[in-house]
Amino acid sequence: MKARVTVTLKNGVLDPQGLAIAQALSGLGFEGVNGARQGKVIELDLAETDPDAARAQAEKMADKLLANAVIETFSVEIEA
Amino acid sequence: MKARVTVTLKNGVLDPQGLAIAQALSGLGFEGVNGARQGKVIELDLAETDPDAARAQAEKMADKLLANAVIETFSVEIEA
Amino acid sequence: MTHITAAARPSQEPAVTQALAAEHGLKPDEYQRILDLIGRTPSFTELGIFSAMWNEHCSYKSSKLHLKTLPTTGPQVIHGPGENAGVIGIGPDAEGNPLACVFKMESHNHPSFIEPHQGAATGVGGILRDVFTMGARPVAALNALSFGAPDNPNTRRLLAGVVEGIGSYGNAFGVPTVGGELRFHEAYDGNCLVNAMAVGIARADGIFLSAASGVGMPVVYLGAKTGRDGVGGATMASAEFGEDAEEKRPTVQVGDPFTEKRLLEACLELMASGAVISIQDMGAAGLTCSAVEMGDKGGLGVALDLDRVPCRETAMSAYEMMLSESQERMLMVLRPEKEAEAKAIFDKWDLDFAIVGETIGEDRFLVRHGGEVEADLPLAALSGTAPMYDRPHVAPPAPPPLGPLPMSDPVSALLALIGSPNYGSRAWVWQQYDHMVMADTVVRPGSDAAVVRIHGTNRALALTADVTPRYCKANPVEGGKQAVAEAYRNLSATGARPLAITDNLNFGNPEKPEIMGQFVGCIRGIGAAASALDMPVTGGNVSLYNETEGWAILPTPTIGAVGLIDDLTGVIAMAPRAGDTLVLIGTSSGHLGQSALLSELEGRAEGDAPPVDLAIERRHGEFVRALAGAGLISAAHDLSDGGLALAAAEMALAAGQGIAIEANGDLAPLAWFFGEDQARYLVACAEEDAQSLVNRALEAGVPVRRAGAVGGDTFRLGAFAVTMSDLGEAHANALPRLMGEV
Amino acid sequence: MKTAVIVFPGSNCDRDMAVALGRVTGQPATMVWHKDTALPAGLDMVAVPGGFSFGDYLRVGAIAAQSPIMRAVADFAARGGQVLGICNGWQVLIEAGLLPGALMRNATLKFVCRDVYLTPGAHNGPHPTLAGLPQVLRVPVAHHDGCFVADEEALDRIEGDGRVAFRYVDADGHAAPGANPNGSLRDIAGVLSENGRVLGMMPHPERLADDALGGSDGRLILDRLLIGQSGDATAPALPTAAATA
Ligand SMILES: Nc1ncnc2c1ncn2[C@@H]1O[C@H](COP(=O)(O)OP(=O)(O)O)[C@@H](O)[C@H]1O
Ligand SMILES: [Mg+2]
Repeated sequence: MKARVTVTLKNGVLDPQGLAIAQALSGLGFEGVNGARQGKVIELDLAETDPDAARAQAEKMADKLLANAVIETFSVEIEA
Repeated sequence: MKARVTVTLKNGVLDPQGLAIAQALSGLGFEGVNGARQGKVIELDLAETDPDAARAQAEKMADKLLANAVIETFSVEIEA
Repeated sequence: MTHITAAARPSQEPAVTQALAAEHGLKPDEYQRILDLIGRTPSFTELGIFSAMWNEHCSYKSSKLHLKTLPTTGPQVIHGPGENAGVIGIGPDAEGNPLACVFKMESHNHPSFIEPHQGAATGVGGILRDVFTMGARPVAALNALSFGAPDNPNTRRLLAGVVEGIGSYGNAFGVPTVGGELRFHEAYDGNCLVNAMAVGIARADGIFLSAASGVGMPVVYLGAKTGRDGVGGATMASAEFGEDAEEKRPTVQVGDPFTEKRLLEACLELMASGAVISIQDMGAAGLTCSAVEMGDKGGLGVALDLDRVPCRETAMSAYEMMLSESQERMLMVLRPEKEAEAKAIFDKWDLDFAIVGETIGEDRFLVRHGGEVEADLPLAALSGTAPMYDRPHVAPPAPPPLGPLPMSDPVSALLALIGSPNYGSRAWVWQQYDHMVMADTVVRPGSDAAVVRIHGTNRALALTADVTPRYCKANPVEGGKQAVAEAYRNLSATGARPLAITDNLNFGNPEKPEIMGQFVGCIRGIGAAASALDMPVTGGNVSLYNETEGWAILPTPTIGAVGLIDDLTGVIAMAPRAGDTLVLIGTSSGHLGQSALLSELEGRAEGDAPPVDLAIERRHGEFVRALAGAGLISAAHDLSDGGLALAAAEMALAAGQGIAIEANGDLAPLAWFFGEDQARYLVACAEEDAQSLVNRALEAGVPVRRAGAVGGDTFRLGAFAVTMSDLGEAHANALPRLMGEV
Repeated sequence: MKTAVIVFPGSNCDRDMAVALGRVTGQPATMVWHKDTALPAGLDMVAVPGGFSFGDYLRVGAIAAQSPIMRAVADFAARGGQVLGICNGWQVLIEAGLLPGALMRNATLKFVCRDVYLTPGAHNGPHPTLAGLPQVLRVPVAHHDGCFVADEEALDRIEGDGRVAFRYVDADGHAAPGANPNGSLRDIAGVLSENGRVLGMMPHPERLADDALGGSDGRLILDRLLIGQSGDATAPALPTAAATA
């Protein structure tokens, strides 16, 4: 079972990479980019076959390691 | 309009971060982690209000800057 | 011999034909050579093995004949070319044990052009492995970079990616990147050059080689798992780029410095345990080249069982495993009684450790996979009968004659030069490299040679990388000499005794007689200089076919050099003190042919390259070292691109002090300030020592002349002046401006 | 004086730190492997060195912070033991919850290796742990993720408690554009725990602790932390309060 954990910076946390991306996009001539934020996504290949159990497992992993609660939030999706 | 570009490594391209994450999860006592791959997600805040146009714009940005076509692929989602 | 039958081949593998051989880069006569050698049609895997072993990158078929002419011996040389890296003696450690310096330079040009970050990163990884495979801990890295014209649309992206990639790998691995070169020229528009050099230190009695010994010894696979990375990469490195380069793109290799760092520590522990008979890193055409080399050097055969190779991907074929260029892997022949101990070390570092074969008594390379024999070839012949060519070569045409001098005053010319991407400060580059990790960096980048202390001693290595491709194009022999001579000068200017060099020969398509002529000429020059200056060539690398649609790079034989400083108190930096007198060592004729002045200001490549008199180079180098040893000079800098003006400006900037250089009534101002006559140094001494310096020069038969003085906040060339802050700004902003940061 | 240096896979300033500590204390530092569960007894300081523990993968310091040894380091800190985290070591201590805030990618997005100038302390003078140091110290940085961030409230608290260990300044000791190499908020280069016993900083004192390398301001910092603690009357007494963020 695949779980996808998306980790993004909390609002208000400085995101130099996002700023640079927005700037670079404007520099390339793309108009109307009000902002950009960069986060990460971790795709887990889990042995667990029950979707709910897999989700619970992935959430635990995110809590413990994949995201830093001080600056980040996360969400989990389970793929069939 | 918000667009979310998810950039992941192409299949077969070595993902050292993913390997280290999978190992670390096992080390923390999580069982049944067959593998992990790490990618990035870029959330764009676009002035464009038409979903199709926003998608087209985000795809162009991904093509041009956000993803490295040699080793990465991307997908775009538009959020309401 | 087990014969391979067509029926045994998995059905999806293509039939082996001459056309398929051609797709593997094998010429018709080369394919015929294979048929003659084994007396049958090779299997697909065997064809892959031949293509890997016989391509330019592994076989040196176009270059071998000429490389053989280089001087490679000397009392300092412990291992010359032929091993993973050269090895020279550098005196004892604190306990009196003899130490050795292990060093080499290698190119990763094509991969860096395709994916600059990963290409450069894996180039660094590869050369570091070459050094630690031999039992040395890497202590320094350098890199010589060439990119297209500053305004070429690819240049910024390539520069940014390459520098980031080099930094990402070296910084995480934990080796200080202390020096290198960076140039821009339109000839590199379609082919950038990324030459990476690594320098390590080992106990001289603890060097590990690749030659296997003993029959029935386990062959062990170490490090990262095998994926389909770069399958066909070695073949690509030897093919000219063309319109279809896009389609030829193989899977790009991604570097993993974290694994490499663990591999380093695990290998050094393993070597200390006494478990290693021989060891070889897996570089281009990984498993194939490393296994063949270990067997060949040991006069043994090798049998591999691919079922035991740790794989990262599923359903990998024998062909893919044999040609994979996955990084961070090693092959080792193990003392069988040490297996448990060896495995424990690799377990500790969470790295793969698998016995994948054994040495055999017959001359045979036997590869099994899934119960089938996938390859069964005579091992020694794989490298022993590789083709070797004496390619036709002609001396390249002479450059156009030197035209009139530019219309410019010397200070405006200097500002144009020092504010250009080619001659501005390189700090933008080396600040992205950790150049201080290991806490032994005595002279940081930005000077002549970098100086790295030999850990735990009061001695140091001096390191530099140099070449002037403009000269090599105009006059390959003099250009080849000059590259070595400039390296010699950079070392001497820090007070170091030059010891040896590694060369990285980057050229265009050797099948063209003019290109081959450049190659042959440069090698002649390098050989002559290496002999005359006692800097034997201990190893190197050849990169040919750096050409895109007929547009070849400038001939670029990068010379990496190592020198020794016997006492740290004798290190000479580039920054003089206020009040010092500047003395110019060497003769100035105002040679402006192929000068930086002409090429940078007006894009003119006119006139002959400056001639190099090797006896004079040696005499002047020895003189500067003697001055340093006698404590007579406070600073020294060699003169190269941009001549006296640029050298003086760099010294002024290093010191944060103004300098006034006197005019010379015998030469036109631009010729005096910007001429590039060789064998020259600018040294600084206290005013009261100037006379004794001149007396020593007279005795040594070295021409010297007072050139100027240090102090104040103005930089002067004769009657023309600029403030130090304007000079500093032009210098500092050159690369940031190119990158759009200021 | 007994010191220990933690070694993670990917640490690469562990030897440099051990050499510098050895020079200060006259005794070799003990190297402690990350899979160990206990520290040697009787330590005066534990150093978490710079480098790229676990390749900096996932998030700098995150994987190392979960290593078995970090539990022992946290216990040691809770007993008032002195802990020094340099560069990646600071990142690890933050991820382990021993110091506040977060270290993000440099504002330039580029790795930066160069000398910087530091001044000890917040506006109201140095923290007692760092008292007696010169007003301006020259120490190198080498990092990709050294931009210190925390929310305004946390920053105010850290400053108000006098827990800013060092600030980036120019050679004359003043805040200046270009002095801060990474965009750290309020030019913060290092932070102390509440009890002043856990110090995290981006610059590498162990790299300029030797005149042969062109400077020894780093040595002053290590001297102050180690020797100042027993010999110097101005040093804080060993507190018993837990060293928490
Ligand atoms: N790619 C690079 N990486 C690291 N250091 C570099 C690089 N390019 C140039 N440098 C450093 O910048 C300084 C000036 O380089 P260069 O102009 O080539 O010197 P020189 O003319 O004395 O050989 C040297 O210290 C050199 O090592
Ligand atoms: Mg030079």
